[in-house]
Amino acid sequence: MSDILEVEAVSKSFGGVRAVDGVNFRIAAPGVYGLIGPNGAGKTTLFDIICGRQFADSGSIRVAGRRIDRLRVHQRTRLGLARTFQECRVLQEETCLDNVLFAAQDKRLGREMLRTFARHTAPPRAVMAEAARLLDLVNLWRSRAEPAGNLSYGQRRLLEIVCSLIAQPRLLLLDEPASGINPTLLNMLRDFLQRMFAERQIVLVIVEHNMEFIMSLASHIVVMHQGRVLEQGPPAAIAASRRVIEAYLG
Amino acid sequence: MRPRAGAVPLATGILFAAAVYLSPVLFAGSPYVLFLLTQTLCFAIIAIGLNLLLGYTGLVSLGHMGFAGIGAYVTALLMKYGMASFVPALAAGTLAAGIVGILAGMPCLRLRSHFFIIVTLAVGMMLFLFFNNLDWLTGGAAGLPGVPRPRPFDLGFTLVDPRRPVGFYLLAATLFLVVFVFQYALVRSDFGRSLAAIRQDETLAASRGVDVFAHKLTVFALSAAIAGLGGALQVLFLRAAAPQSFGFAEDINLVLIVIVGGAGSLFGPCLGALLFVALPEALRIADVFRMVLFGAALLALALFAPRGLWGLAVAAIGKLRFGKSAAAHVGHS
Amino acid sequence: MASANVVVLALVAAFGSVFMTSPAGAMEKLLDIGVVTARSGPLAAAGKFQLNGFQLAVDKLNAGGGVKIGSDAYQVALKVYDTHCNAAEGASAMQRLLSVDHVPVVLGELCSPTAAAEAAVASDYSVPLILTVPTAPDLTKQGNTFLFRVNADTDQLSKALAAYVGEHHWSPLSFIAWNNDAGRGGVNGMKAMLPKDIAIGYVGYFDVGAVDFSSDVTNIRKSASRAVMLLMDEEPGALAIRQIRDAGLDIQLVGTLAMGSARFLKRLDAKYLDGMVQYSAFPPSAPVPRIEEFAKAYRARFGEEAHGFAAQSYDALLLAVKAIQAAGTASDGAAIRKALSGASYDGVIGHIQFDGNNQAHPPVYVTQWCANGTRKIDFPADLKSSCGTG
Amino acid sequence: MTALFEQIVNGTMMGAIYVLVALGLVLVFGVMEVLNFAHGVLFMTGGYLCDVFFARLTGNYPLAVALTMIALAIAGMALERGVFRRLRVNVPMQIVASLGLILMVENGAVLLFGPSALQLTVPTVRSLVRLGDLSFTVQHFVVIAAAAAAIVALYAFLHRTRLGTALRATSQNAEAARVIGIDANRIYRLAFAIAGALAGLGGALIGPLFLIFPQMGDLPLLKGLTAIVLGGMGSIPGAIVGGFAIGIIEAVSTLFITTDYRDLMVFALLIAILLVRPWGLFGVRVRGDI
Repeated sequence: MSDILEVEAVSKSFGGVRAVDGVNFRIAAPGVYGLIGPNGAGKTTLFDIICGRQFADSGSIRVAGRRIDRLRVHQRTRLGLARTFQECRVLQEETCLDNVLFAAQDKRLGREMLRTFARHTAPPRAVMAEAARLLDLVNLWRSRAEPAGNLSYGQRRLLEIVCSLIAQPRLLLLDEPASGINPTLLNMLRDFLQRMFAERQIVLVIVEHNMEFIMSLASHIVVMHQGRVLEQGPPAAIAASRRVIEAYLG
Repeated sequence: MRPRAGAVPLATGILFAAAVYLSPVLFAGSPYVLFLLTQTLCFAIIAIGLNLLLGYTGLVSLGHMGFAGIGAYVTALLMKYGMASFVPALAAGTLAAGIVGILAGMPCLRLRSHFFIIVTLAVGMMLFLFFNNLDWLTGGAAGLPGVPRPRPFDLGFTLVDPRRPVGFYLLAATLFLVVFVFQYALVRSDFGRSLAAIRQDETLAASRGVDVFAHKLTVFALSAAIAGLGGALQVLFLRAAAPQSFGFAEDINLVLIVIVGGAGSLFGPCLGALLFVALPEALRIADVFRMVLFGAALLALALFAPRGLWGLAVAAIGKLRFGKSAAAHVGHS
Repeated sequence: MASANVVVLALVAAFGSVFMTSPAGAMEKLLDIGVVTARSGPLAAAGKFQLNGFQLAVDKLNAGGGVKIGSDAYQVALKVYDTHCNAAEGASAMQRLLSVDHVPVVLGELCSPTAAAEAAVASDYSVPLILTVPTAPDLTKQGNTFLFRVNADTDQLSKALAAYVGEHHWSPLSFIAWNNDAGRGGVNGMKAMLPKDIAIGYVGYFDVGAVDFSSDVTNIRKSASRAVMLLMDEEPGALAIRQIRDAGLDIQLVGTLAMGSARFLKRLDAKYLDGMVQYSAFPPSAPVPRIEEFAKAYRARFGEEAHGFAAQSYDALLLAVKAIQAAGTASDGAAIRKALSGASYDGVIGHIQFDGNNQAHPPVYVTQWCANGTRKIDFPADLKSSCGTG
Repeated sequence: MTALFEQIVNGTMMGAIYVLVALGLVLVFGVMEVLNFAHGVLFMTGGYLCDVFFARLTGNYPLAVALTMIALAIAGMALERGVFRRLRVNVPMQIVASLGLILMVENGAVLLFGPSALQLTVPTVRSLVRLGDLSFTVQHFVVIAAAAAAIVALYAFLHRTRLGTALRATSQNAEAARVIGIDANRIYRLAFAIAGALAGLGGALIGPLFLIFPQMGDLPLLKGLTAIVLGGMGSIPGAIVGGFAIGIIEAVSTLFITTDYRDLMVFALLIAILLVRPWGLFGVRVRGDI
């Protein structure tokens, strides 16, 4: 049985600066993983490389044993890799519900074209029910007919995460989910993520600056510094690590 | 249950189809109006083609009359030299435009927004050069006279003769309605949703699993093919092909038809086509001063009616009938 | 979306009401003649000459008490529509002239592809369309019996000039031509007519609106051509000649009818033009009484030298009216068509008689510029004259 | 060889004009992601204004050119304020607005100056430079020199002044520029002013050499657009290299292919290059653009 996510010797330079410098780590079991590090540690670049927004100069990335580092974004998604964006992206013109249903839709071109002139184009009942349940969990069901662009920033965040989860990914990467969210919504977010993890037993990788949030959520933390993995382990060990503290202070 | 963006009630659909089909009866006494309406339908088909791309996918192509020209010239040449009858010739023209669309789309679609606009403009001008310069094939700049109209169709109960004004109108109306329904089905389908996602946020669409390039290429080809169909119909209607009908000025005209009419709405491009066929007729003796005013009107429209005239008209009437809240709602349809 | 219903209905009604109305009112005793031309865009200048010709003919008819058809007397009026040289707009203008204005005959047009679309409509309504400017030879070879052309097509125009070039052995011969129907047709016509021993040096096409001829100049120099033919209008023509001479290229210039005019001289010094030859369907200062008379009338009315397009259009209108009178009807297009095809008419541009394709064969001239800024006729030989008469 | 030399001179001259147009387009695009398709009418207005200032008012060509540039800088600022600032996010309506402007200004020029082209004769067009068999007008070299001076001045401005640096900063990262307190609207206005002045310079230089007419800006606009795509949208060195490259390539290519396919040559080259480098010759690969 191969690991769910395997990052091996990944490097990426920008004009001579090594943003990511031979990073290795493996995620073998389901769990909530935190990826942290001071500004400029290379977290975002690594995140982008895993999601396919940038290509690594060298190294390999495997999901469930399959190499994905040369695949395009949508191909990675179809292999069960989902993500959210730091800047929070939803389809602003569509309603909340349509956002979720779109995320659940089978987007293979041939299938889409075949369905275009089919008699029944409504989404399957199970998808509809799951969409309703998830939206309700984050308190968005009452805003389902509202265009996503009208929601508050925090609500859009929650919607984005619901959209990512409805496609049943095996690996969900969240890019700073806690940033810009008020404390009430933050608690809701934490509860929601914990509940989803309990239900689905998938891998959640969270890049985060909010230490309190990540430490309370993650079971395992990876710390990056100057493009390398500095330390990894359970939250308590990380919090006690001298090297980590030095990196943040230095 | 699922709220459908831009759903058209059956009543509106039937009313629209009836209005299209009954125009020959309504304007029986005025072949001139029927002639203009036929021209409108030809343009509306091309505009619907562009609307799929520009309105629903958010890709502004400035070279679409080139694809219309491919359809037009392929069909016209096949018919003029008796190499194919109407239906295969029209199919060949449509298909050829679609294929050229794929070939042109492959390099163009690697580029985004403004880059894409400029490169499609270049493609349109390159296609025009072929229409204008290949004297031995297309008749060159002097045009291709003597393109025949299709032969009569026997429908069992009646004979439709496209060589007569009413007959051609009915042919054009049928093709127009087919294309309109195609547009309707496409934009409401899952494929249409993926296109809408691409228009709103390409990066997000890709991360939701949409193969952005393949989707764009498909809609580009469909859009070019529909434009080709409209171009073919137009040339058969006029019975002569002229390169200038597919040149840069017409490209601009087409983009205006779609945007001014209301890009991304079902009826907007049809309204635009009606307006842009009617307007030059109303201003038949357009002096320079009126062109200045027309320019000012376009500028005002760009600044104050971001969703085009269709959006403006529907919002205004909605406001009259239902008060303010309805008008606000219509904005998202 | 219910409001969409209202919009759809309102549009149908509005569209219908705008275009159903034909101009009503007292129209008795007025003979409307349809005219299609370009009044805006790059061909507006050519359209002006064409319209001037029609206007002059109408003035002449009305000054003489109008036209008698059968027992009724009519005043003649023009119904002019701008086609912008656009095939679709040309066709719809024709449609309007024939089904709303009900004119007995339509005249004019500048662009060949537009004329092709208009000719089809003319045939639908069995009303003659008489072209006075477009030159594509194919136009009158489509078997459309309602399409007539009074002016010479490019093959006819090129014939005399091609022979002239052969006689002087200007080989190799180069071309700079508009990349439109007039330019491309002109080059093809000349190529077909030139004697075998004349080599083609270089052929350059440019888009309407282009102003830089440096590439053409370089290529002509490279091809060691002895002459260059300019197939374009006055404006680019003057520019091209200026650039050819400024680049130090000493070469025989050959031009079209637009370049044998006083207007053309005004754009350039006489030294630039000295020795240039051009074909012409209408040399405005020729010592031919009918031309002299027309040139005088034209100058009196419009204050400038007469133009070939005007002369061709003037003749076409008078010929059309004559055919209407001969047919004795201002409503039966087929009868007028018949009268036209049998007509034999001596106009300003010469004798007009239509062949089996309804194409006329007016005389064509070759004129040459003199050093003092006047012109002389060089062809046909019987009109050969001295400077100041071309 | 003579032909090649002659075409390189001619190509450099036209290329210089394309560069002036392309620079204006790229400056504006760089800071506000707006493509002004009506840029050609600024160029055309430059030609007409130069005629007014030279033939009807001052009789001094350099002064007329300078006045033209000032007038068009003001016109550019007005365009920015009145039209394009409001259309930053709506690309289709940028096109509609541009077309409206084109119709208004081109037809307005016909109303004011009549339908036939103006011929503006300045001393440098009258005098010729002989080089062996060849001969060029002095204006050819004036065009090249003036464009070169404008490019140098622009570089000095962008790299040596605070305002220029602010403009570059906005172009590279609008968000960061806003954070450090650069007033974006002021930068937009500045970009449009420079773009207007450069377009006016182009029109005032080329007008006397050829003709001044309503559509005189169309072709330079088209080539300027091609140049900025070729060079990389948003890249100033790209616009310069792209402009000169297009001028020289289209001039030299006519030695091998007929002129009616000249544009085909340029556009095919453009598409070929974009297939290899979709971000243009000098453009920067944007994050996520793969």
